[in-house]
Amino acid sequence: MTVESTAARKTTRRSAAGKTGSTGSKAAGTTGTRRATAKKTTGGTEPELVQLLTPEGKRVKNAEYDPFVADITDDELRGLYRDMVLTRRFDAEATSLQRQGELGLWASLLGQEAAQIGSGRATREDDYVFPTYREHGVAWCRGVDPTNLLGMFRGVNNGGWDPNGNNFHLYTIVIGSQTLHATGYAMGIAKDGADSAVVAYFGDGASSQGDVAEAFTFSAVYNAPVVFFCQNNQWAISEPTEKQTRVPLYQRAQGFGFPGVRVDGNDVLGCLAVTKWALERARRGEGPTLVEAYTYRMGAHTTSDDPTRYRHDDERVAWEAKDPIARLRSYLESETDTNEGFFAELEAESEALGRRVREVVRAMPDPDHFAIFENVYADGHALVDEERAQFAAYQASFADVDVEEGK
Amino acid sequence: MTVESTAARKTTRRSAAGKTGSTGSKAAGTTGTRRATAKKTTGGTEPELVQLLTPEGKRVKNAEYDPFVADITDDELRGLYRDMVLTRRFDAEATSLQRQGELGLWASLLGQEAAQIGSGRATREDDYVFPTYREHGVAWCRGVDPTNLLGMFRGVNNGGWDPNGNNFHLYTIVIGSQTLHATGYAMGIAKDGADSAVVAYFGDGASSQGDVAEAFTFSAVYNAPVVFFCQNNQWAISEPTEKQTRVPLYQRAQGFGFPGVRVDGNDVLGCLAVTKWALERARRGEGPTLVEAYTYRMGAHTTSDDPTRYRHDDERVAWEAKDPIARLRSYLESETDTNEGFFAELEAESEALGRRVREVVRAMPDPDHFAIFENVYADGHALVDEERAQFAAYQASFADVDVEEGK
Amino acid sequence: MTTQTATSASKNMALAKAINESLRKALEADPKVLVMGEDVGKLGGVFRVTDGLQKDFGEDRVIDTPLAESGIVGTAIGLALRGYRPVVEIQFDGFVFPAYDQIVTQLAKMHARSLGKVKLPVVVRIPYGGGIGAVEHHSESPESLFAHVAGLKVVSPSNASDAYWMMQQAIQSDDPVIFFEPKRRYWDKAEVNPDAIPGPLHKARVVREGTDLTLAAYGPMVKLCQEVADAAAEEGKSLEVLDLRSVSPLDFDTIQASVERTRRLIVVHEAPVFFGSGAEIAARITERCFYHLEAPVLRVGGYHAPYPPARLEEEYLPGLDRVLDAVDRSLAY
Amino acid sequence: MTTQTATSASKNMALAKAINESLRKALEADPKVLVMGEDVGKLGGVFRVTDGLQKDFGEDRVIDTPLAESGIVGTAIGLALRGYRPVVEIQFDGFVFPAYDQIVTQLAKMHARSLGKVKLPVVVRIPYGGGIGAVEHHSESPESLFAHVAGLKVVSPSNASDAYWMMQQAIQSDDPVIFFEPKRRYWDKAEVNPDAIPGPLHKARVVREGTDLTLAAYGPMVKLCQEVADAAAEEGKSLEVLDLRSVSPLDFDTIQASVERTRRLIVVHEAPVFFGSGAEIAARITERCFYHLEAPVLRVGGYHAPYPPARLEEEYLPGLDRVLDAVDRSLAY
Ligand SMILES: Cc1ncc(C[n+]2csc(CCOP(=O)(O)OP(=O)(O)O)c2C)c(N)n1
Ligand SMILES: Cc1ncc(C[n+]2csc(CCOP(=O)(O)OP(=O)(O)O)c2C)c(N)n1
Ligand SMILES: [Mg+2]
Ligand SMILES: [Mg+2]
Repeated sequence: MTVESTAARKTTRRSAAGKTGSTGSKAAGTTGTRRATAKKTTGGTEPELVQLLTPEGKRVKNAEYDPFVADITDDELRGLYRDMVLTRRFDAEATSLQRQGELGLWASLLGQEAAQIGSGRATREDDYVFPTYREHGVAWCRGVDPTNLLGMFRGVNNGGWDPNGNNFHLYTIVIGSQTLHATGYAMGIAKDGADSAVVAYFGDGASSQGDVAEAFTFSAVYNAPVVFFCQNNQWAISEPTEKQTRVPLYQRAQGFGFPGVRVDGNDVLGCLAVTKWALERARRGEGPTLVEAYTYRMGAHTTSDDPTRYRHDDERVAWEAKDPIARLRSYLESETDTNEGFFAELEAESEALGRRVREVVRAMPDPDHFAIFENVYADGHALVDEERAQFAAYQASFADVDVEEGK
Repeated sequence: MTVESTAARKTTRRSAAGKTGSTGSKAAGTTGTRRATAKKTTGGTEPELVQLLTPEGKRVKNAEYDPFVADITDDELRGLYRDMVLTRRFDAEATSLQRQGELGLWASLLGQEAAQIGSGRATREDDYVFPTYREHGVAWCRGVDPTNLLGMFRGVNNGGWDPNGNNFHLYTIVIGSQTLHATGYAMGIAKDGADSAVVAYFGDGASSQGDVAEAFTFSAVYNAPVVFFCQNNQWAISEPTEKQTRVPLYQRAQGFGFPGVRVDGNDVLGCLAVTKWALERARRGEGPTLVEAYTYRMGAHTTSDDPTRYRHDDERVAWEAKDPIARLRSYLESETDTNEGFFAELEAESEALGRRVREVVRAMPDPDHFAIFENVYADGHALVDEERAQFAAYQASFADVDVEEGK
Repeated sequence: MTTQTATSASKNMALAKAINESLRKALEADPKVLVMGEDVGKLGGVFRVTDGLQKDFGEDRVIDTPLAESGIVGTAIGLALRGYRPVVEIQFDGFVFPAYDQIVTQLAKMHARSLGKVKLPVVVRIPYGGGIGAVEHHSESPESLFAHVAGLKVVSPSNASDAYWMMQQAIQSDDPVIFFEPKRRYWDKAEVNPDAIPGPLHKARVVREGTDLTLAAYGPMVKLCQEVADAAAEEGKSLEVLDLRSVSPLDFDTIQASVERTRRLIVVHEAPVFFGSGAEIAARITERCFYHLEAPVLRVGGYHAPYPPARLEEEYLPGLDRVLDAVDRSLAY
Repeated sequence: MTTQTATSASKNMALAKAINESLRKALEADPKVLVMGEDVGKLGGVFRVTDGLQKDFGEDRVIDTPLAESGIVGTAIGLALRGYRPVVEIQFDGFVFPAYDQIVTQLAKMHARSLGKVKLPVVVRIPYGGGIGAVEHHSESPESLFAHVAGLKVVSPSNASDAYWMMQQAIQSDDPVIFFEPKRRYWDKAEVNPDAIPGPLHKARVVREGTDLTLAAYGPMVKLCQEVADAAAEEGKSLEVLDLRSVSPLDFDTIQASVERTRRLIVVHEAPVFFGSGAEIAARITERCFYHLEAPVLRVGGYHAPYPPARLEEEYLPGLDRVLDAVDRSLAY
């Protein structure tokens, strides 16, 4: 399986938009051949894809990005593997907790582990991350306790962790909005003279939002140290990426004056290298970068979704062959002295994680009723106080009744 | 004066953003050399500029765009000249009417006549135009009576013409919004199977609005027959274009999957040719195009603005040498048999237009008070009826008093 | 709000299905009608309201759009200028705000701006309200934010029959209509008679007659008010229930007529009380019925707080007990 | 609303200048304070409210932004997350809507969403209201659209001294504040004493005491109400005038106290009456003062119509005669 294999499916599907004949027309010129010299395997109009590890687990050389993973140790590779396995396990546990009624909803990251672990592990502690609602793997890398992610899906809160605890912002559901917050945060870093950087996650669907374009504009104009990390998982609920763009998304950046790169989003090493490269640019004061991680949403959009209504299963099957975890395992098994013990231990750790998640979720108490009125304002608000008091009196009236009725 | 002369000033000023070092970096690659083969005069990082008529009035050859003005007659050239002169005259008249208190505000197009007349004359009767608030020259080309443009600036209405009368939409003040209306209209044209096209005007400042990016996305995805015509007049009130982008604006299009071209916005022939090219692409079903007309706002943003607070006069002086009208006059005088009589007649016509505008404006009645309640809804609304009735009763109460007091 | 003629065409269907049928009828009747939005095509919308429409009317008329609400409404305006009648879907209440500028600044004002030359027959469908245990942004009731804006009409059906007919009328209207669909009633069934003659779109309906107090509501709260009236009846209190159906315009005449009889009014909505519909109704009805009211107009609605996480929504939303409590307070005057 | 201590520091200045001075003071006092917006730098804003600030504090703190309001507010949120206190300017009322989503969905809710972990001390300055003969979108009064949204505070000063102090307090507030500046009063002068001790930000002020009726207003309408009171006094009517100063929260206690004395209330604002502040005030004050009111609370404000062209604004806006007419109507009860 070659490089094309990861992108091949798209070429066919994109032909629908291609019927217009204008993409790659004379006037659109060199679009898509921006870094044509770097890779010969991607021919003609096929957009270039950075890939360091093939679906078969073969390491391919890449002059540009190899330096960013040059001194990675086997232990670190096993660490990435562990991250992906545990993230997937956590995700599966959450999905089944939803089925059991413990969660109201779950947005699975199945298939996107490499994009998230690769980019997440590229960040430094002082960097700041702005996720969408699906970055469970990035949260893991940032050290956010996975059970904290479940509160909002269980319906006990709208965001259950301190963003400043791990420099990992709350999940943002309204798509695209967080790219502006990330840009502003990065502007602040630059003002502070720090060399930290920011990663803003968003999806292929979100790329159409005006806010994302404005984030590109602001970050370019202020040269903000932000990496825009787009997980193109091919789908925005039921809409394929052709409904958002007729050229590869990474090319969007160029017209705003900063570079864009497409990386194999199922290649954890590639994602790590490209994100490191982009973060180092940011730290050096070279401004924003767009990384498009080309990956696939293996499962439903959320547990409320039924993908059989809009996509063929053979697509998913084809992508299974490019599984991010399987390919790193092949590599570990063939190129390192990782022994069975490692995998067995990890399996046990995985089981334990699943157990812990189940237990914590089931024990998660419902919030106190008065939480409705908490934190609406930092400095208080007379009306909130008034309504809280009325609510208390109203609640108390039932207590009275209960007492009267001898309950 | 060569091609560079029109763009030279920018190179220096843009260096502020250039300090970041990332524009044109290795990764950003071929940005700016998209059509490097077409013109050799623009060297290195200098963005390419289509120009058919130099500031000195010399006709330069351009293999790509000459065909679109190949059969233009001397009479037609004189027509373009006349359009520009009358538009400028109308504009000057409006400015002085504002000073005299007849208008509350005026947004002058001084300096942008070529961009507007060139693009405006490229449109066909069945095309549809969506202007900003400054497209007085385009309105002229579309056959809108110039005095109708003045109503909103006088404060007697918020839009004083029937958009469908000349396929010229109302002025849109909220910047960028109209690009989406234009895109939707163009989608409708495509649905109807017509071969008309749409031109959406916007400014360099407006290019930062999310709506413009969304218009690019929708038009590309639906392959809508729309030409985005950006008059980059270097300023958005007090902000130079560097506050909106760090690369030339025409390059924005590429990342959305359609071509962008920069044309000398003070060259009416260039603007005509490039817009015709773009419109023909649209008619052929090849989708959207972005045209950046590189021009200059010679006057204040509006009559409320004082540009001396934020820009040096030498900039304006430098641009005066590239005046769109002067260069066509040079050409007419040296390359055609346009005689003095033509210019003299035009001067008289110009005077007459000025007179008519003055007279019409001064005679423009204030709207009836009840106009407040008119056209709020097409099908009526109970509350509007109720408020209208109350208003009538209230007005009538004064009439009563007047009568009582014997007035 | 229909005049039921006894035909066999009458069908029992869920509210969501009624809207689906209504859209289908409109698409059939007028080739200019379009349906646009995120996931409205192949998926048929996240609530299946547009189920099967793309299959039957094609991608040219039932359009999956890019994920950009401002773009959806902005291009719908352009399509309307070209003579189309777009019905756009905003996937959830909380996602309408990226389109807010296009709605209040362009959609609402273009008719007036053009001195009546331009008409924008655009319907913006918004599934709204809570009670379905959803995550943030999926349970809001922003109708006030549209009703305050002149140029828009704002309606919300409470049952399948109204949903069917009001959608027909909204699409036929030459004004922009913000059509709030009570998502937690999507699955509630009622008789829909496609041969009926519907009453006016903006007229309120007396759902249940009563003598002691009037409950006024729209959308999802109408059913609750009926339940309240049932419960109150058991205690010997006779409550009148009004389904307002339209938030802009509000049918003050019908409310006034009712209050002149019952002398007491409670307005119930999910939206926060502060600056909510209840405020406008209370202010105007108090002015109109100053000498009739035996008690101040009371309001039961959301608190001045962001819509809470799902496990708290029952406390946040008006429920049977909270409305009954207000009834007691009103009757105590 | 200040406790004037007699110092020589007191200066007579225009409202716009007072805000300028206040911003200057905040920039001096706290290096985390930023000023952002379109044309706020070299130009000093289209109303010169930020005049000279960029020159003195540099481009890093007084920032000319790209022309994208959602971007301005969105990046201000990010800056606030980083510890900055941005004061952003929206150039005119009608241009706030592209930022509406970021304001109501993010700025307003992030504190609650984070269970109090995140604070967003962002001030959004909006020159608002009519009366200056401007073109469309430059004369609107959208305060209701923000007051309905929990998580935001909404204030509007009526005079230079309040403008100075309320801006200080808004910047110091850890909550987002929508700061509506009455643009037609920008040039009105008053004494500003930078040594005074300001009262609370959200407290209303009795501008003028009276016994027959209360006029409640904020921002540009306070001056009008004072003129109305003058005119009424000549006819022997004693009107009390309240400057509400804050629209969210509303200081109902002060209004109630006044109405319990005068027994009559008229609310005046430029914004359309329908779903306007007057509705909320009328509803709540009627509830609080049901047995005190001799007349229904009346409202004088804009009509349910887009803000009209300049030559009609005098008819559209509440003016002396229209308020006096309402006074007569109220007293006639
Ligand atoms: C502004 C807005 N509109 C609509 C939605 C509803 N919605 C939630 S996720 C989603 C699809 C997003 O697709 P994409 O950006 O590709 O991210 P993915 O879900 O694939 O990770 C939509 C339409 C939303 N959350 N926000
Ligand atoms: C959404 C919005 N924000 C702010 C303004 C105020 N404003 C009017 S024109 C203008 C500058 C626009 O610059 P540009 O797009 O370059 O057009 P130009 O005026 O130069 O023709 C601004 C900021 C507006 N009209 N709309
Ligand atoms: Mg996706
Ligand atoms: Mg400009």
